[in-house]
Amino acid sequence: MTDVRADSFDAMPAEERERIRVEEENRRLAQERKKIARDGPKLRGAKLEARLEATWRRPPGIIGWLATVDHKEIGRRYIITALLFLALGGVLALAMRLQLARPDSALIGAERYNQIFTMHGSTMMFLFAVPVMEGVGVYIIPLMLGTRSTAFPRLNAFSYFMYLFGGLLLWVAFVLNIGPDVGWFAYTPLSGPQFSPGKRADIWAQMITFTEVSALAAAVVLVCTILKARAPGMTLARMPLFAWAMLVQAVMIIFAMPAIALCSSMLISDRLIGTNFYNAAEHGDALLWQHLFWFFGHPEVYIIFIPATGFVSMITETFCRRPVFAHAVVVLALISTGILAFGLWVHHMFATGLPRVGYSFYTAASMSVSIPTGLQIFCWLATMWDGRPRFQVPMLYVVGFIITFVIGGLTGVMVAAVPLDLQLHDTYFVVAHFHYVLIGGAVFPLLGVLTYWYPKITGRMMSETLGKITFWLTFIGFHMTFFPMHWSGLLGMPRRVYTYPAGLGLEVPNLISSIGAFVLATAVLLFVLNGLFSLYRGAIATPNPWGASTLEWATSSPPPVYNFAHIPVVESDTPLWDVEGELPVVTGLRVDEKETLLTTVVAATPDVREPIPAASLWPFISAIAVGIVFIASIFSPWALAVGVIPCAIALTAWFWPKELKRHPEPVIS
Amino acid sequence: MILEPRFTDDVSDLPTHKFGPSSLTWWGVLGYMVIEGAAFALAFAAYFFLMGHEQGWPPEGRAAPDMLAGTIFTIVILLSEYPNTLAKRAARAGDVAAIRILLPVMVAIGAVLLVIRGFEFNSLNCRWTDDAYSSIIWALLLLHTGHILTDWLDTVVLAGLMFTPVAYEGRRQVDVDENSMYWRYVWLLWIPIYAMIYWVPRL
Amino acid sequence: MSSLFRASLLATAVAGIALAGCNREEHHSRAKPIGETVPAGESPDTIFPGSSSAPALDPRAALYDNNANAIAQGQQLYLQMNCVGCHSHGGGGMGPPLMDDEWRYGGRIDQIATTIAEGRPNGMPSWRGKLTEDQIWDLAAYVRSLSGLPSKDAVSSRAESMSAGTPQSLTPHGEIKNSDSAQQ
Amino acid sequence: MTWRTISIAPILPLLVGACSYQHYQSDFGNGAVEDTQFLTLFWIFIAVCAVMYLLVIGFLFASIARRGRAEANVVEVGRHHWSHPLMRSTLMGWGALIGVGLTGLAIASFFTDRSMAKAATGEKLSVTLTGNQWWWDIVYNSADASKTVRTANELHLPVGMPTRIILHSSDVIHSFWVPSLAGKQDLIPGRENDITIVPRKIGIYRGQCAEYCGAQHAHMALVVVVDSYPDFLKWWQHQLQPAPMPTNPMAMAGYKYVTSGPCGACHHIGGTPASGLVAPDLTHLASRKSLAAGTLPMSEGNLYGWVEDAQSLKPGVKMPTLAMEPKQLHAVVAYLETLK
Repeated sequence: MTDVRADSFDAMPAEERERIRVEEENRRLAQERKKIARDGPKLRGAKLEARLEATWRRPPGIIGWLATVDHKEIGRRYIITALLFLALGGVLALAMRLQLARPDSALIGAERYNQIFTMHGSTMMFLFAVPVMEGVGVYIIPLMLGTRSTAFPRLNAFSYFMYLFGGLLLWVAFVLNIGPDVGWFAYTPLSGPQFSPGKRADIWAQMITFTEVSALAAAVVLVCTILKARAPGMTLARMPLFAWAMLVQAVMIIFAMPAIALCSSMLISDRLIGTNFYNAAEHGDALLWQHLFWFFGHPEVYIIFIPATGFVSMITETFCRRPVFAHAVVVLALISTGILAFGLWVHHMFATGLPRVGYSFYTAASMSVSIPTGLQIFCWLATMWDGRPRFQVPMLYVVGFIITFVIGGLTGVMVAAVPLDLQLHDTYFVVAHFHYVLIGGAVFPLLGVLTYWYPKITGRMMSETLGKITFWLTFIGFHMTFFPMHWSGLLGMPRRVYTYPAGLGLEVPNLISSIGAFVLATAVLLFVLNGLFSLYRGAIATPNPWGASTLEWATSSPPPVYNFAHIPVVESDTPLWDVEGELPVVTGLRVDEKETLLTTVVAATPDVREPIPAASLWPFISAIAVGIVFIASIFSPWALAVGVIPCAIALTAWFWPKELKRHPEPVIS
Repeated sequence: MILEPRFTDDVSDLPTHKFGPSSLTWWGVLGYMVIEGAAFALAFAAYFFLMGHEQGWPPEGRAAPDMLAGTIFTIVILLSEYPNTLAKRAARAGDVAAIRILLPVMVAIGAVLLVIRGFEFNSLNCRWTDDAYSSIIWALLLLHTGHILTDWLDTVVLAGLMFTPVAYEGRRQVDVDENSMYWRYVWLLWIPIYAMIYWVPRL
Repeated sequence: MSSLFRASLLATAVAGIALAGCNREEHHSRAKPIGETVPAGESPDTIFPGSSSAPALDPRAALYDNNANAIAQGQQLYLQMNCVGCHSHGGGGMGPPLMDDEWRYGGRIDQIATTIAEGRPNGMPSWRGKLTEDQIWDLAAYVRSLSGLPSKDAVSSRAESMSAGTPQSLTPHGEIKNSDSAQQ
Repeated sequence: MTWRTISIAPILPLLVGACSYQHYQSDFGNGAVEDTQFLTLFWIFIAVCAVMYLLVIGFLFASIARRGRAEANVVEVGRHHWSHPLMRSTLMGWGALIGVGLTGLAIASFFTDRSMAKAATGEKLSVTLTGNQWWWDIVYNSADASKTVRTANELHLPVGMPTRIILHSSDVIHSFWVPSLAGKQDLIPGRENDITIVPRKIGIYRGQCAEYCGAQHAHMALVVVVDSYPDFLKWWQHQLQPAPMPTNPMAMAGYKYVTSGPCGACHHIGGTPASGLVAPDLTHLASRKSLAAGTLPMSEGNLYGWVEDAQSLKPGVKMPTLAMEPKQLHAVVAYLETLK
């Protein structure tokens, strides 16, 4: 039979032969598919974990370090790099406070001080606040959702390297005395071609391009992970509040960051090839910059604050031994804060002479955004009222957060009113306001949550006594630094002045602020020491040291490379509290290749088995190629035209499969 | 004390690829489409913001861009939807032979469009340094050119990949499906830009 | 194609550029006035016909040539001192054009500074005493940028005013031709 | 800053002496109708915010110190969802309270805005203020062109009469702000903003640029003198007079240097050939209370310091270092002091 078929085979047309060949290949692959090892009752325990470890481990050495796609390693890097930039920005803040401690002080010259306050603002906003929230999210979300990796892990690695190169660009330029000196907001025409000669403002604008590409990439990664990779059974209603916070934050980044991408590119083109977007003499408008910048600027501060509300919810839930009161109200408050944040950017421009009727709309909008946050605070307090709060260090930071942030929120309501804002805008009163809502509102919860998840990340507990000392020092240092700024603002001290004359009554508040700044600095130093000290001396952490309810505490501390041997199943919104002894799991994922489970968006029913890409150097190489093109495009517009080629090559190699042959089940090598 | 697993059900027979919102890359492509949409929406807002300042648009007697190149471009890009839809259906049907014909056609159409776009840049009757009007028009055209160029390069790489044996894997057909979805987005965005560059100055 | 080659060269030498940028951005706000290397009284005879070799460059040139801040100050002075009246925005009018490569009295920065300080026949007024040395050198730096002589990284692409011509950052790198048509 | 400025600085309050220094440049100066209305609204906001804050902190400390709860770490399965039945209605109440509070504050702010606008009608005087990098160019407009006055860095306002200040900028964005009088308005190139002030109290106030405008943003201040209406008219007449010709030989030598030398290229002195328009008008320099846009109080020592080496007092300022011999410096300062 076969020989008859053989000679008639050659006579058939090409498509016919192709079809038959493909069918035979399909049959062969089906056999091989049956032989694939999968986890389950037959393959479990230490044997399974050993094989999973071998499959998921990244290549060793520096190549492996650069090629890793493990969300935990990338998350750790994000957090450590962001904390380094926090320290650098903090040192700049100390320099500013030293200069402002005394009137007419000659410690730091005008140009140097202007560079320092620009670097302080840009570093804190773009290189510390957003990336550290991304870092914590990238590390914790996959664990909290019960999956083995984020979506698009290579894009995640690329996002970290772009963030790192952006930070290096800004700080190397600052050290080489070509750092920006136009403020973190770079209003035109001061940042325009005529009044900012040289490459200072270009370097600021290009740093924005780097960090916004990184934040957008990380946002897409987080949205896809939260929507598609949740554990079976974790419906949207059962999703933890921190996952809701990161989802809202990521969607806000996707809508807000393009605004600054557009206006910083328009600024670079104005400065490099002579376009006239912001040139009032050639039909442009200086306010176009302010509108586009603040359309991004205000959502940016909520992008920093909303993950912090997620932190507070998780800490309050765990340390009050009960789920947050009115879960749905907190989720709706998060979503409405995210939406409302896009409608109030003009409150930064009350003094620019726009029509007054428009201003009253923005006053109302700016006030209304405090309602959802007010409800959230009520829900946390109600959780403490009905729960059994244990005031360990993370919970102390939540109490410090509530005391501090509500003051910042109320001063925010004050500057929302036009007649008040015309006196308070661009004075130290506003400096006090935004430090209350950014340090009080985001850094306090961040310190709390770093203490809370430290055992999960490192396997060791941070010291409780040192933690309490650090908290009180932070709290006192913060209020000593920033409360007097309300007073110096009301006494008429404008922002961004490198000195002030004696005799205006500003000496006392500025001196107190300067002393407080050093107290706050020692507190942050103490926190870092506590972190480093506990790495080696800290008590060994059990998988669930705080007795929390979310899935990240269901795996070991620190978690294995593959996070979960079997993908857990969720049956309530506080899984670990409602499980009697045994964790329900689903089985059947491959063991010889990296694979995780995708579930449907709303009901989280198992949907698709998704292969996870292997570690690869290409994201790092692509980041270098894109980075060089960005930096070279400061010096010549041709760099973009020439640079597209290396970037296209690197990105194609990133996507191109290693061996061009079919596998029984798809593998991303 | 890690909890003992209680085995509920087995997912080994789930598929490894699906079309539409069940696929992870569909959400990734959607994410980037929203990002670019936000950027274009803000560019449109900047365009009308700058236009709001002027009595005449284009200002003081500058000629509006010539229609020829732009209109040809629009016709060709709208016609390209036909092979694009065929490619999308072929991808859903898993018909690799058809894909191997249609993707090179899309690559060719993309190349033709990029050439027409070159003529469009010449027919703008202004240089980006003249005034804010010329700057924003050049910016819009350049942004959309970037948009076409990136998707064209995607299609070239994907077409190359479809000629390898890997083409028969389901995930690659999902890629073709999503690339067609993205191409629809490219010409959908072109319509308002076309109106703003060629028609609004003539109102 | 040279600029394409130059762009790729730029892409590889980014660190070098950053270091070179050190003095491009130098803000020497001249807390103390610069020592007078050239005695103010006697005007140096820097006009040298094409054949003889040019004297050594004035040491102050390094402070002003290719310095972004000097060019920006010069740009503002160019408008404030009404140089536009005769030279318009570099295209020339009553005074000779400054955008072309022809220099009757020398295109080096110290020669331009001397032209501004001493004045020239046929209508160029002497600004010595009206402008300080430092302002004259700023103006000289800007005048050189009108014809694309300094590096592209130091010049600004446009002023916050009506755009007079193609941005300096895009004009090709110029060179100096000593024009002998001084008699016009 | 050389030791000279540090030694001079403490003299400033003594010089100002007249009004206590607290309200020289502070929101509580209450020097104009606008600032009074700001203060009333300010205290309303403080009161409402204080009440809300006490409620939150009260609830916080109550829930911290609440006794009678099992401290046990045990989480009763199923029970932990229980909440106090009143909590849900308290949540609604709290939301309503915030809504009502904010609506009240918004309405109060809206009415304050309207009353400020109403007070600003019927302007008697119009002044054009042009912001430059780091000084204020002030022109008192008048229907009769010969009556317009150009001065710099010092604004005289008649008490009780609304004055409309038209705000232009010749370079970057600045912000006109005299805290004791009224809120701030930006000076934006390519736009014309304006602010109307109705001074209430005679006195000397100080304002400062409130929008970051470059190297010397910190030293872009202006002195505002609120006079009675007769004094104001006397000041205006005096400003219309050209600079008097100097009599003594030292001032004469200074006059020759200033009008023929570099000063005339940028500065304008009425009645002399010095006719530059790109720097502050010096016709009545010595009558002003401050020097270099509020950086230094007006005194002979400061005149010497400023003319001789402005860069060391205000690094980056557009005034060049003139490198004069001491003889010339004495002559120039002697002449400048005659420009009363």
